[in-house]
Amino acid sequence: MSADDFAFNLITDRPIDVQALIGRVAAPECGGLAIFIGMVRNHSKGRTVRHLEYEAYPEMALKKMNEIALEIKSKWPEVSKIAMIHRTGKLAIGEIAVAIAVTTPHRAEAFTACRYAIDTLKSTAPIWKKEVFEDGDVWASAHA
Amino acid sequence: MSADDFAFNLITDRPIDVQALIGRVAAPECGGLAIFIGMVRNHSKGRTVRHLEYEAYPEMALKKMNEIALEIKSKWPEVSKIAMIHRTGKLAIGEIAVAIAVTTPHRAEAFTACRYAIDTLKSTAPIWKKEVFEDGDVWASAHA
Amino acid sequence: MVKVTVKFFAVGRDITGSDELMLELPEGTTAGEVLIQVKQRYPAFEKVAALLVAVNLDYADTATVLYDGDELAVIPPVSGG
Amino acid sequence: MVKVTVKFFAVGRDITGSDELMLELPEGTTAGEVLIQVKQRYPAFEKVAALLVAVNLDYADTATVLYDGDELAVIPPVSGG
Repeated sequence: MSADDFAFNLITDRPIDVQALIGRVAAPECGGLAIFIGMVRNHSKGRTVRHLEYEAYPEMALKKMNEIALEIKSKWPEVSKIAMIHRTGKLAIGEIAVAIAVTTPHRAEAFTACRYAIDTLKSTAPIWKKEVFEDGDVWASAHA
Repeated sequence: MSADDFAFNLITDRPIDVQALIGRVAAPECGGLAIFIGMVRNHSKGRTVRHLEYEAYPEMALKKMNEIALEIKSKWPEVSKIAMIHRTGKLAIGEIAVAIAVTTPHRAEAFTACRYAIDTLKSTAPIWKKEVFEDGDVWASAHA
Repeated sequence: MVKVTVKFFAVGRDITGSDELMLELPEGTTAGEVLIQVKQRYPAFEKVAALLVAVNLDYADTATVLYDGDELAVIPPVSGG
Repeated sequence: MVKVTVKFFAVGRDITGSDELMLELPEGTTAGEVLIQVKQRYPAFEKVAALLVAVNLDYADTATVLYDGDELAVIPPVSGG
């Protein structure tokens, strides 16, 4: 089985359109859709964030995302479709950095699989976030 | 505390706009947003669904939704904002019947609270679904 | 006497053929007594499992006493979402 | 000799000042040996905790032997999402 059969994954420097993401996973046989969206926060560890800059190793990040999709399909075969989009480049406060959508016939698995996808993406996908503060910047090293 | 302080709940006969829903809960201090979307499936208990008709006791449904929001805020004080929208009237396959969005500074609570919100809404809000099949219709009585 | 509005939804509205009816009841009448009256008037309700009652927008015990102007709703099993 | 591309990202790119470099290595050279060379050439890497290595788009053990045309990436702690 290829991830292409049920997964749509993307690394992009363009704004993430959640409605389009939903269109990628909507399936007539599926009633439950869980989405996680990670947005740029205005603070980090007590400091005021001006903006973020995301950088990816795009070929490998995409490969990881496809592996995560396959792993999810094998853990929760009920999952119908999954889409993961991560943005790169400069992001303002409130912009969407990552969005993950999972459809299943029943909702329990949608939540569980979506949670697993974001947790695994954050800990394994080669993507980095530079936090730009008023008085300097730093590559974040934790994936809280 | 009033639910109005952090919750936006709505019963509407108009299509649900997920992007607008996100706008209702986005908060600069919040990085994690979990969304659940319930869509109309093309089958139910083995029968082909032509469309659905949702009916609500709107004043009470809205009161329940506000109570759910307050309950969530007391169980998970980290929750920043919550929005719940349920649609009524005739819905085609693939249309959104319900959408719930929860923002929190960290993602674990967003998933848990969102899951709690949809489970509680489905079991307590006075809203009913009529399943219209090729050869008749029935008021659904299970809330699976 | 107290005047109470009784509201019907979904399968309940199909059974009664109307959204609501007005009842004049002796003082002290309970929600449960209204439910019994409704079931007597519309026997098809017996086929609806787990009928609940709400009084003034909250689920209510059948022992709830009704007052003038109250709104009682007959709540068939919900199926939202 | 084998030719290997070494890629740098994020703090690694800041340290080296470049996206990638080409290395010619004796046959049998491992990913770990390249990492040691990189750290010798750019001592600032010593301050980066938990550096990982990927070979041809997969995380790789430091014992992984490199072949001609391989792409090795130095992966600082990730922070996506």
